[in-house]
Amino acid sequence: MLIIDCPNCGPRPETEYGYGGQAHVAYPEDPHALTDEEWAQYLFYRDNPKGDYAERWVHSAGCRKWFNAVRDTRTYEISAVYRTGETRSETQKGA
Amino acid sequence: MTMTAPEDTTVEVAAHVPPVDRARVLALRRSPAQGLDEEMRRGSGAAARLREVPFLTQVAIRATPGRDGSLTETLGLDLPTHVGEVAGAGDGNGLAVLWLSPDEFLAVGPDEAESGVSPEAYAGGLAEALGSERGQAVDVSANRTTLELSGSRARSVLEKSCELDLHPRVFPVGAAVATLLGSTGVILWRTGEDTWRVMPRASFATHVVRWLLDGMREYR
Amino acid sequence: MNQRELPEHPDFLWANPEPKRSYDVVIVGAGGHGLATAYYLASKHGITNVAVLERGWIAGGNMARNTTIIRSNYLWDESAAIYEHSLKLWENLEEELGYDVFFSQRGVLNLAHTLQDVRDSVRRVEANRLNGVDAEWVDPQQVKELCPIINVGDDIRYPVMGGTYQPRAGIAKHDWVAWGYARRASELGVDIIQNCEVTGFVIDGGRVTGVETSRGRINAGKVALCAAGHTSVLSELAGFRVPIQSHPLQALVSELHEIIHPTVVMSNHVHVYVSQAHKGELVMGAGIDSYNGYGQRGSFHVIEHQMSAAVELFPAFSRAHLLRTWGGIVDVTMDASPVMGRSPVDGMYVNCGWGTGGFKAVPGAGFAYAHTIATDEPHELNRGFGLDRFVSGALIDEHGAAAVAH
Amino acid sequence: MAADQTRRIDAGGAIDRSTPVELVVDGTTLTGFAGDTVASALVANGRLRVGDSIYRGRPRGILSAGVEEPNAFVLVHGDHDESMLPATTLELVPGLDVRLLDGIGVLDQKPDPAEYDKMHVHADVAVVGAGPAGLAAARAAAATGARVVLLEQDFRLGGSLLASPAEVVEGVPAAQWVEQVRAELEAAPEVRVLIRTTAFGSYDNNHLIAVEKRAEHLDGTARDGIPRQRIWHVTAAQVVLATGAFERPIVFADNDVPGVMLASSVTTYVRRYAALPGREAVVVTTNDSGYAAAHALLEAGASVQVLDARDEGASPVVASAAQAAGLRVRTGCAVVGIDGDASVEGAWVARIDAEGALVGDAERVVCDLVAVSGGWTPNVSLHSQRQGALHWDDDLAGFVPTAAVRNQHLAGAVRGTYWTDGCRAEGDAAGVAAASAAGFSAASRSTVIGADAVAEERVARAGRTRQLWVVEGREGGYATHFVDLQRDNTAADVLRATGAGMRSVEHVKRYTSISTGVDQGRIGAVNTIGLLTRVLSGDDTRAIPPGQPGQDETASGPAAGAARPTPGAIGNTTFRAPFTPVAFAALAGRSRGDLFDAARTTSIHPWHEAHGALFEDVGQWKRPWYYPRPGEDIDAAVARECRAAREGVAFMDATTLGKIEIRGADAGEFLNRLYTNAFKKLAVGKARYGVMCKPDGMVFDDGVVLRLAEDRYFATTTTGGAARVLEWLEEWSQTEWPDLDVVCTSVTEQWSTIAVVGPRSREVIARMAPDLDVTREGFGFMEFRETVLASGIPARICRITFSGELAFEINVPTWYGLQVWEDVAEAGADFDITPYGTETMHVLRAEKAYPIVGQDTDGTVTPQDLGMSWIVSTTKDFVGNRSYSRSSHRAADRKQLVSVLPLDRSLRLPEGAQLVEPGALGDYTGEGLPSRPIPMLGHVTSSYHSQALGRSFGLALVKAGRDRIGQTLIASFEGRFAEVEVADAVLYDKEGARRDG
Ligand SMILES: Cc1cc2nc3c(=O)[nH]c(=O)nc-3n(C[C@H](O)[C@H](O)[C@H](O)COP(=O)(O)OP(=O)(O)OC[C@H]3O[C@@H](n4cnc5c(N)ncnc54)[C@H](O)[C@@H]3O)c2cc1C
Ligand SMILES: NC(=O)c1ccc[n+]([C@@H]2O[C@H](COP(=O)([O-])OP(=O)(O)OC[C@H]3O[C@@H](n4cnc5c(N)ncnc54)[C@H](O)[C@@H]3O)[C@@H](O)[C@H]2O)c1
Ligand SMILES: Cc1cc2nc3c(=O)[nH]c(=O)nc-3n(C[C@H](O)[C@H](O)[C@H](O)COP(=O)(O)O)c2cc1C
Ligand SMILES: [Zn+2]
Repeated sequence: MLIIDCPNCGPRPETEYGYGGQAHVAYPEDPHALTDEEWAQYLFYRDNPKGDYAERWVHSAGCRKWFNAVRDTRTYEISAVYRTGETRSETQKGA
Repeated sequence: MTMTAPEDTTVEVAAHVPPVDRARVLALRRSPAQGLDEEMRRGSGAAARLREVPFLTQVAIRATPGRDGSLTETLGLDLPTHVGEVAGAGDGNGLAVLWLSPDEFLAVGPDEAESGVSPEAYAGGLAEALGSERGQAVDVSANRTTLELSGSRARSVLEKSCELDLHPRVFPVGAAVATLLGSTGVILWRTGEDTWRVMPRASFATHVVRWLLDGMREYR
Repeated sequence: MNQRELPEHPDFLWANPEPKRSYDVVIVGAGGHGLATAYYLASKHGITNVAVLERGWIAGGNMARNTTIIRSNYLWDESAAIYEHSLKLWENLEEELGYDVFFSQRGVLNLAHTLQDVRDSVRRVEANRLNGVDAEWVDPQQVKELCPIINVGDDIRYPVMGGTYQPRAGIAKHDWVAWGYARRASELGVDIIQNCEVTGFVIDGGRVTGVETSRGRINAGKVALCAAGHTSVLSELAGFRVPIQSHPLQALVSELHEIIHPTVVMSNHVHVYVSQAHKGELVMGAGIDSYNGYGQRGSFHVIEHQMSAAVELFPAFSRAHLLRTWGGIVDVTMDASPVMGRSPVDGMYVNCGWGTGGFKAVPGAGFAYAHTIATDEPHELNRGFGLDRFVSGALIDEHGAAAVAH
Repeated sequence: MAADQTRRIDAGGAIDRSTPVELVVDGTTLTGFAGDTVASALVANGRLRVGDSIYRGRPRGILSAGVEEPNAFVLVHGDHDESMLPATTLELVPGLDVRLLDGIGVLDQKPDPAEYDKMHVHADVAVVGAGPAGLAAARAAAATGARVVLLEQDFRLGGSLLASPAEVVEGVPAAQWVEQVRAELEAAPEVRVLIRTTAFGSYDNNHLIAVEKRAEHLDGTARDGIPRQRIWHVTAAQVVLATGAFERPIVFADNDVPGVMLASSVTTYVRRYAALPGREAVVVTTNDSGYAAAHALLEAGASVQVLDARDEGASPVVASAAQAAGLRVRTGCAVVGIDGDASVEGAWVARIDAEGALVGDAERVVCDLVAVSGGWTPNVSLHSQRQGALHWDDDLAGFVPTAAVRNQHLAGAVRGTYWTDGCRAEGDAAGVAAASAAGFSAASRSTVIGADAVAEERVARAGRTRQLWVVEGREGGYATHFVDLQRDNTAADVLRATGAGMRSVEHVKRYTSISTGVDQGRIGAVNTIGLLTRVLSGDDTRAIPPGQPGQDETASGPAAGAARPTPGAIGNTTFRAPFTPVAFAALAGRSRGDLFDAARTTSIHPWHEAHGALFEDVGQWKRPWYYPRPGEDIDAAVARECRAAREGVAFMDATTLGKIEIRGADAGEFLNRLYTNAFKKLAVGKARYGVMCKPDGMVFDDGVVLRLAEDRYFATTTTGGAARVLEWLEEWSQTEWPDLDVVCTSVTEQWSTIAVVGPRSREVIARMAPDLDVTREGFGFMEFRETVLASGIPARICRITFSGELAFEINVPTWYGLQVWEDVAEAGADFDITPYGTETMHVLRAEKAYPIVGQDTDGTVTPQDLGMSWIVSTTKDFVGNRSYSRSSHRAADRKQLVSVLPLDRSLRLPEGAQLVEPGALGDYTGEGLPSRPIPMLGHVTSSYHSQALGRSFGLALVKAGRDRIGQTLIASFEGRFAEVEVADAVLYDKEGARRDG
């Protein structure tokens, strides 16, 4: 059970959240300007690192806000949470 | 604190129906847990009691604090600013505004039958007060119902399926949060030392009542 | 074999040689897929100068962790073809490997609990039959006959409305399948190198020529990835991406009980996957955790949910005991279908994305992958599973329609 | 009274001699006392033998007195039989009726009447284990005012102290000390002491999961409302693990004969339960702890001799105590074999060399009990579940935690501290440290010894353990040298595994099945690992794959050049939850039966129930499926309902549709981006149907959107899609387009929606809403009006149709839903208004080819595939649009939605039937399976009998379907084939003439 520190609501159990995969994958400015390969990258390809991963969560059962977290995919430890639109360093806690 | 009708609201509904008729109309409402009254009475005991507090006026507010037009003025309350905070009547006796997210709030006030203010009119007034600011005020009075769980073991009953820390150090009287009770989303509001409001959405009311009653049986 | 007999293993399984400097083919990952690929390279293509490099102990990844369900009743033609080919290989595997892998064709039941489940199930059954895959729609009474311990009553939240049944489907003993392949591969000259982690690739002019490992550099004519949940990490090292995400998937067992569960039952809606292994333990798959993870462990609420589902459908499991839980790292693609074929690097091949269901594919995937590696061309069986489908949009979407995992 | 308790010691023990308790074992009634376990009652009655071993059928005896028991499993008869419970942990309660098992359980097929529940609590400090270390830790933490939870699996506090009640702790006898601490804890307001509660799982963020036995000990049967067991979820800021250590046996020939027992368990039986396992005992030990058993036995009147495998014998204090007590001790000796089959009759004793091989001849010693101690294994399960590191300690001969996991503390025997005062002191220190880390400052007790100081003393105080992994037998071979008693695995099996090429301890586990039983290797794992160190040579070990991750460095490969690996290099197999087995039902908690999953109901549900509706599960909703009248089957009921809708008037509860209010200056722009069609220019007061796609272009949801005001829209979603769509809107607005002025609120349950459908619906609506102009001209299609019903209830009425008929939807706040429904029924009574359910809704919409997302689509279908190119804007971009230019979307053979008409007009195809070209079947008759795959063109997504058309029909997704209109295809189902004609998707009222009435 992950306990995730919602930037708005504080620590809550994982069951209150929805997972949104990799963070900072912006919707392309103009999808039509992309090649099929580039569009496929946007649609289907995400990083999948073993280690720190900046990912998106939504606090579905609480404030319903999306936010980002940096989590180590080996230890599952979360080293930072920050609001959508913020960059990681602004609110990063710990190391 | 009582809820007052926002002034200068011209809501069709209020205008349309004469007050005396309105009482007759209000009598036509059926609350989501109404059919479970008897079950709740039977399932209640000294240490844990459950009842429905039906028909509270509820308005869903989306607004950015500080940029809400005359919304707070109209409300007569400042919007709460952090998780758990309830502005106004933390004990539920009067108008209260619950924090749901940095830009989402729930105003809860008395039943129209008590206040004389129709929820539609009230929500309409708030929407108007918001003006052109980003946000929303929507009547959601029927969207959720309010269950009141009280008694010395009320907290234990909740702890059976609520994963939050309900210790008074962490969850004081007058605090409210949106969370899960089992797998059902609810707003949980501590209105007294041993009194809690559990607000599920209307379609979940039967389930939540049965779920709570099941958890109460050992304290009967 | 009787529940109260201990298994007989061959006296010798595989050798533990020191790695050579160079191989024709280096396979990365000694799970079921890696070992089967090595075996088919050697046995079907005569390529025996092969090493299978394993960072830990062989078959210690998902191969050690899966609920061993084997079936071929997939919806789409491409899937049905490869899984059915695999099932046919399973049917001859014990003979081929000379190893009793406890392949038990006890049938697999996929239950339906809603009208939409019923539609999807019938659709799959009809598609399966035309694809030559044995499949039947069974009504609740027949469900009860196939598995008397299922609660088919109306008094549950999601009553059983019927199910699909594949009689030839079943289970096998996971470890022994891997060891059976390892043993034959080892006999045919394949080097199985454990405790040897691939940490990089030697790429020369767009072509792979070797791998860096925790036991030194090993040159290779061709490199075939078979690293399941770790594939992204490796492909990243080789400079390309694969469209997979690695998630924890958990499973659990009870202690041993006298046999009461004759088949395999899967219910996507209520969320139970259960069989009773030959020793007598109930083997169950739990849900996949939503987040990415390489921890070989998942969240406990997933197990709790699994338990309530199990007790709901199988009242007799009420006081079976959870004995052990564990997690694997499954490699999930967007369309719940695998990726197999050439990679963007010459001489390098990928086989991944089997997600929650690649155990059953071990023989078939090994067979097709060996062909792909040996001939540098996809086999008919894996032609549709290349990376190009993500560009063209011709996905083989197995969750939308079939809605069953494992 | 205790006449039959032949082995009950006259005095002492933590049993209540005034409360005899009967116990039925395999049909025979025995007597024990309150305070006994089933096992101690058996011992007190002179019965050590339990069920036979699982595979080899060898007689087995009680080996231990705790959760590590590998042999003594029972089935407890009751309301619901429960199997595989260790007799050693089963508290003796009145009415217990047990059957001894042979290592395998039997599942009861009756329903389990007992109840189970869960509790979630938070603590500043959670302490696991209530031995001297745990009690001291809890006491120290409690004194700071911290919220403390103490979890102890036993039904008594005290841990190992229960077996040494006279030992002095803080100046008082242990039993008294435990009482004092208990009283202190109970008096503290923020402390919760849970006995009979096993912490079985340790998860991230200090989330402990425990199971409490709550009711079964009361009188065996469950009381109404009192859960039999409870799962505790404890989230703690700090955790103290004080879980003690397990003793392990010694591997010698026939070491499984009943009467061979762990030495510390012998002590426990004698001192805690006043039960004497044997009168003539041999104690064989590799460490000091065996001596305690010898003293206990001696004091209880048994004859004892001690075989100390160490040449040097015990540490001085222990040795002199032995001498003082007159114990016979032989050093450098061990038991090398047992005489007797079903019980120990004698032990073969010999000198052994450094390898554990016999030196000289063995001597037969008559005895009925062999107490064994092969050393101790810290109980690190919970520590290891959190990937806590371990290292091999050569002196203690055990895997010992290297450092506690973050926010955790270790105290006592779990750290390899094997003397009481050290344990107590460590506990004290850990309690203080934990509380202060949780923010509670504490004045520590005067007696606290620094934990580091304790560490240094560890070996000095408890003595050295000899690493004796296997004792050679008098004959060659290891076929009866049991390593894992439960799995019936011997040293010979381990050797076979290494002989087969196995090098990893994980492979040895899986080849042999050692450590996979209920005790999870508590008895056998370390001896197996030790044995591997004996048999693997330096050559072999280069290939040793690592054992448990998180172990010390040496675990990932043996030191170069070492002739033999150390146990640390081989490592442990992985520790996993649960620590001890937990009943499935306990984990299910209250999520069973009706409470398994919430059933969502509309405000009108009571009416549906009262009117005989059958329900369909749609997501969590219960929706009326159809309303059969007496004697009607589904077909007859649906035909009647359809007729009413097409010819008269019918009504349906459409409350379950998702509803979202959307507001903002950019609301129109926002919707434009998410729906395939445009909403910006929709006029206020009007409604428009819309489709949403995922970025891959596949249909995701659909619904009607109303424009309430310039800046307000009201969107409806599918029943199953409500939550998904709201999250989708939020996701895009929050993460991609935060600059758009738009917000959304779910109002799904604010509104009850009643669809009134059919040519006579206008008349019903006119009666319902007298203020409303319902004329064709006055209230156009796809418009809506706010009004007040005759009842005075405010309503929003839309003219929308999902059937093609003239239809209205009345929306009222849900608390009026039932009233308005009843009013509609009354208003329509003259027209024989008929309620209809989802089945009829499906037929009506299918006749018009309105697709159902999820039924006619499956995540691979685009709006174009559905024949709805008209809804895909070409003038604005939207999510999904980019995907349509990919090659697979331009393919000529994409599947398209068409209708299929069976040539046999009465044949209703099963939904899911596949479609093939005529001639594709070859010689396949439907019997068995085709010899090669038959290419499929598509499948039937929806299929009904149309009352209106007087025939059956279906919708189907067919490759190049629209080009095939007019063609005949073959539908394949249930081994049968039927010809169908492909037709335009819309079959009924193509011109749309009926929608305006
Ligand atoms: C809980 C669970 C239940 C499942 N149930 C089923 C089921 O019922 N039926 C079914 O068909 N499938 C099931 N699966 C899926 C199935 O187990 C996998 O799809 C399949 O095992 C994957 O192929 P593999 O055996 O080759 O993978 P693995 O066994 O995971 O093999 C990959 C190997 O690569 C090694 N490796 C990784 N990185 C490196 C490196 N850098 N260098 C060297 N070696 C490396 C790993 O150590 C590992 O041994 C289940 C999976 C899980 C986790
Ligand atoms: N060599 C020796 O002589 C030797 C060896 C080991 C221990 N000992 C003695 O044993 C005592 C050890 O004290 P201690 O406090 O460390 O341990 P302990 O054995 O006294 O207490 C541990 C307690 O933890 C409980 N426990 C273990 N796992 C649990 C779980 N998961 N959930 C709930 N409860 C759990 C046990 O039931 C037990 O009561 C000392 O008195 C020491 O002298 C001596
Ligand atoms: C089909 C199957 C059956 C299993 N049966 C048992 C069992 O009876 N007892 C047991 O302790 N573990 C059993 N396991 C689990 C393994 O002990 C182990 O947890 C699993 O291989 C994952 O490895 P790990 O836990 O060491 O990471 C079984 C695993 C599988 C896949
Ligand atoms: Zn939040």
